[in-house]
Amino acid sequence: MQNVGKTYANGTVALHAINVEIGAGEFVYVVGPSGAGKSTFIKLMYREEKASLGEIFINGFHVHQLQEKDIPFLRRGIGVVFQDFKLLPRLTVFENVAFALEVIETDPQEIKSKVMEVLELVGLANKARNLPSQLSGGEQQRVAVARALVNRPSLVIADEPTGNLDPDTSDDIMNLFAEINQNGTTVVMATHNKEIVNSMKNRVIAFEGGHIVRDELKGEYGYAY
Amino acid sequence: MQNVGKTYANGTVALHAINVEIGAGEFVYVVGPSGAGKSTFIKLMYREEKASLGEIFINGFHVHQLQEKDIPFLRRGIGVVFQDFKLLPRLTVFENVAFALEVIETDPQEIKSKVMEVLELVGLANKARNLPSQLSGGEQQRVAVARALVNRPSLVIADEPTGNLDPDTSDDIMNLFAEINQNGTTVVMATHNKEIVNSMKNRVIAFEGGHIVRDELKGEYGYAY
Amino acid sequence: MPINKQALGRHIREGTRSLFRNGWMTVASVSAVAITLLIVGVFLTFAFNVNHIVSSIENDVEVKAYLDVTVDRNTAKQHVEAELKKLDGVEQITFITKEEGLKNFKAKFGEKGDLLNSLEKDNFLPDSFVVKAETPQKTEELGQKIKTIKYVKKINTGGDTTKKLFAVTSLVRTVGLVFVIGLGFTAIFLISNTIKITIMARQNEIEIMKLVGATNNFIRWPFFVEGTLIGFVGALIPILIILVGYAYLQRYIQVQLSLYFLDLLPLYPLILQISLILIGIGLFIGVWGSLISVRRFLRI
Amino acid sequence: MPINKQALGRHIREGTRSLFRNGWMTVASVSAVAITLLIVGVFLTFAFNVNHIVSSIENDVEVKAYLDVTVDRNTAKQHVEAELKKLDGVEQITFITKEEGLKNFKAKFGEKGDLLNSLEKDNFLPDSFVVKAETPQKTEELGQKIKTIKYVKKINTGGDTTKKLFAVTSLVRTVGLVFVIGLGFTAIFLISNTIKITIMARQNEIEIMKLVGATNNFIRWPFFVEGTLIGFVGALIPILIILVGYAYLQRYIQVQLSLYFLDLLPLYPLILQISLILIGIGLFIGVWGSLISVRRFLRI
Ligand SMILES: Nc1ncnc2c1ncn2[C@@H]1O[C@H](COP(=O)(O)OP(=O)(O)OP(=O)(O)O)[C@@H](O)[C@H]1O
Ligand SMILES: Nc1ncnc2c1ncn2[C@@H]1O[C@H](COP(=O)(O)OP(=O)(O)OP(=O)(O)O)[C@@H](O)[C@H]1O
Ligand SMILES: [Mg+2]
Ligand SMILES: [Mg+2]
Repeated sequence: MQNVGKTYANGTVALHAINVEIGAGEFVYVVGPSGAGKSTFIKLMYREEKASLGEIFINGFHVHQLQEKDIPFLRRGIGVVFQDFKLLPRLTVFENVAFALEVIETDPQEIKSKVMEVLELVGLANKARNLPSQLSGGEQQRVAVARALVNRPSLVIADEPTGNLDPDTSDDIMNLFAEINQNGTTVVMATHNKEIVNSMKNRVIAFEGGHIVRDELKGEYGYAY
Repeated sequence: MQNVGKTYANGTVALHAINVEIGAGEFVYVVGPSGAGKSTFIKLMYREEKASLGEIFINGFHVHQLQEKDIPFLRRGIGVVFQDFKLLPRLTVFENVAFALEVIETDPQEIKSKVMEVLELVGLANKARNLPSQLSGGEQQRVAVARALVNRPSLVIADEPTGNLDPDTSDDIMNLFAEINQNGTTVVMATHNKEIVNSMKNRVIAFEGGHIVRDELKGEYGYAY
Repeated sequence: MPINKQALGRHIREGTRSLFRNGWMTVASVSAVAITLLIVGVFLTFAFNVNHIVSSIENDVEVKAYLDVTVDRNTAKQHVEAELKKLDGVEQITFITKEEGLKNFKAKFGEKGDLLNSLEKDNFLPDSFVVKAETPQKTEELGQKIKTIKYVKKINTGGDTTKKLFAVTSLVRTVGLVFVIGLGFTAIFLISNTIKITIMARQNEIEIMKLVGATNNFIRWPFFVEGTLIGFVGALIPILIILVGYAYLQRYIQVQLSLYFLDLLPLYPLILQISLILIGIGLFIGVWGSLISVRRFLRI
Repeated sequence: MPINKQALGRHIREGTRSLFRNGWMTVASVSAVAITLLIVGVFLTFAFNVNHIVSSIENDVEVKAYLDVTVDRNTAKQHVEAELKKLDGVEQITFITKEEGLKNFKAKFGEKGDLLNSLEKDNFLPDSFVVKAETPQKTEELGQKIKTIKYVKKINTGGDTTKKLFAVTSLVRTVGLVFVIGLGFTAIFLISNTIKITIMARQNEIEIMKLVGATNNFIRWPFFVEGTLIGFVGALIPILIILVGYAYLQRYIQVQLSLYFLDLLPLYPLILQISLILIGIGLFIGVWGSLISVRRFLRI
């Protein structure tokens, strides 16, 4: 899915020229120490940051040379769980999740049922009318997960989606990801959770200092990244 | 340190009447599933939220009946690592950490040396001039830790201080907490990290649905919280 | 900004809702718009009236043509009248006999006029025509033409006084216009500034929307609706204040102060003109201000 | 807000730095302050001048006392002059002989004055005194007193015309005052509104500062410094514009338009008064607006 990607932000080199290809339907863990470049790698994929060199192809989009006006259409095909959640503070939980559907002009009736369904899945149906500020950290994270999944994108990118969750809730969320992956969705997930990586064996791409130091098909979290 | 504490926010009951006493110099893990009331418990201690019933005593302050103008003085004695970091977006890393010292009118020379020292400890000395938005998630979290520790408070409260950190960095941070605890500082830490709780044995207080369901001196993370 | 009907409904709903959600931010921007437009409106009302009064003063300018006393009164009168009627740009011609002339003359002197009583026996004043030009500014020109008519011995167009008058009235008009235009621009600036700051505070939200896949239009529309409503409500408030205030002022000036000679414009067509201008400015800036400000954040 | 020196230095540094960090937010609020004060300043300049002109018109009002022509000229003159000097509130007394009177009279009629030539042989005008009151508004009262003096046959205070004049001038003054006060309030409102919104956008930061143990004063000080600077710079800009603009306007009116009779106030003391007022408003609102707005967020 990608060819040569690399970035470089206000002076600091976050990613050196890297080469990765992720096939449709894969489940990939992105691991590495703090500041290794995982989030940067992810941001390049949905074009929050523009690659400073190299070429990125996703879902048929030439991400690196995409025009301003076409970016929204790339993003609609990708469900993203942001590391800092990025919930709209003035909208309720329901509205936050619904927003991802409104953007693609879904029918209001359909929005309602789809949103409630996904909120049920992440266990927050009873908090649908709360504002993000009235939620615990873990609850906010689950809203972010719900929003990423609600329009059934063909690619889901999650940046540490279980960082604020207790092991049990984490397992539930991981099962959710495993399930959508089973149904054909590609999943790329940055994570620090050793247990998850080691118990649900999948492809592991390990970053360190902006380089890919390991890329195993049924990898472990590992020590020497 | 506390007696009967309980809160209750805009309708939802986050904590039922609970009783806890934490002695000076203790190291306490606060565990529990997402939304159990851990953060609420912590927010009561530094008075981000006001207890809706019960009495809280910390460092000689009657937290529950503290007057507006005395709140800053309670907070200065407590170092807090917020779950959502709460860094000042327009200040650099250095200035963010220095702020906790400026507030207590520390001498500028002293501020400089103290801040660089603590940034060294969390491994961010080379990012001192970055803005928070130019940091990775884990780096931001370490800045939050640095700010909580910089003025050597007698009580440190940390709300999931390792949620965005890889295991190695987590261990470094945990060792830091252990060290300051050794030097007499009380540490209260909400966490989901099973490994840490189980490897560094300390008192564990488990919450569930706003109740304390377990309180063991050398506890484990546990299954049935 | 092309759009389909269903989406339009959504945007109008969201824009309206946003007004309420922003609570006091909305209050702040609506009141900034309202108070700025109030200044503009009050000043416009004032300027319209000043213009009206100035015009009526200018309208008092006329050419006095004194006829030759040595010629037969009727011959002179008929000839001059016929000639005057041939001229272009004449609005009104009035004949004043020397008897009427003396009466006016005395009236002008007020109480001192009595001193002129002795003149009655021996009225040395000539008959005269008073000619009003269609446009006051043409008076001087007209006067020169009238001067050449036979039997007209002398003309008086006010001369220097008239020149001064027009200098003053044109100064008043220029100052008024400068003020109105200046105020208009500051209003536009202030309002769009306020809207900009308000949207500024929501920069974060706009960024998130973009990251979730919203197109620029999708983000813009609710702001557009919001801006329109802010501009509209912000214009309505000063219109109401001016409506009530002007009606009251008119009564006060004429009834309480008995300044009947201060001829204010009637409420009706005036308030309509002012309303149109204010709503125009309000809507324009509300819409334009919000679109401009949003655009700044859409480049992400 | 008690404070020690070292902390004060820190706050001034932070406040100033914050101005630059906020970049265009600072530009937005400074320019809002500047443009609002520009309106106030321009209007004040205008109002001061109108007041000046109105006063000089009022000053033209005087009492004319005509002496009895049947009495010996010198006796009458000396008696009346002595009596006039005894009166309170008299500013100036001028004697006008009947010859001068006729000359003035003819001058007033301009070209038509020639028609009065016949009067020269038989000057029926009386001698007169022109008396100016210290305060124009007292003219009427003074006139009544003068009327009772022996040998004064008739007085003329302008009567109705004067009354009308004073009605108009007092209306002009009232309108001006209402405008000035109204503008002052709207300026205060607009500026504090802008500052409020600006700080509003930093609500989050204030909350974080509080959570890290900052006292209210500690948070307030940099905002106070920032507000002061915004108010000050925001006042300087319109002062400069008015200074240059007024000097230019004065030249333009007097040199280009040759309107020498339009007696504008001299630049020097005027600009000083206006500067003081604008800086006063600017500082007051900058400081007050920022303190008020911060206070709103300090209750956490
Ligand atoms: N906007 C930015 N400007 C400058 N440098 C940045 C920016 N964002 C990230 N960086 C730097 O790029 C490097 C990689 O950051 P990235 O967010 O990709 O790390 P990460 O692997 O996600 O770390 P974590 O596990 O802590 O989230 C870090 O050193 C960070 O400081
Ligand atoms: N400001 C608020 N208003 C209303 N309800 C709130 C508010 N803050 C938290 N809650 C609710 O109180 C409950 C406890 O929240 P709390 O933040 O204490 O959970 P937590 O144990 O920290 O969870 P997590 O592990 O996910 O951070 C949750 O159900 C949450 O939705
Ligand atoms: Mg990251
Ligand atoms: Mg929490």
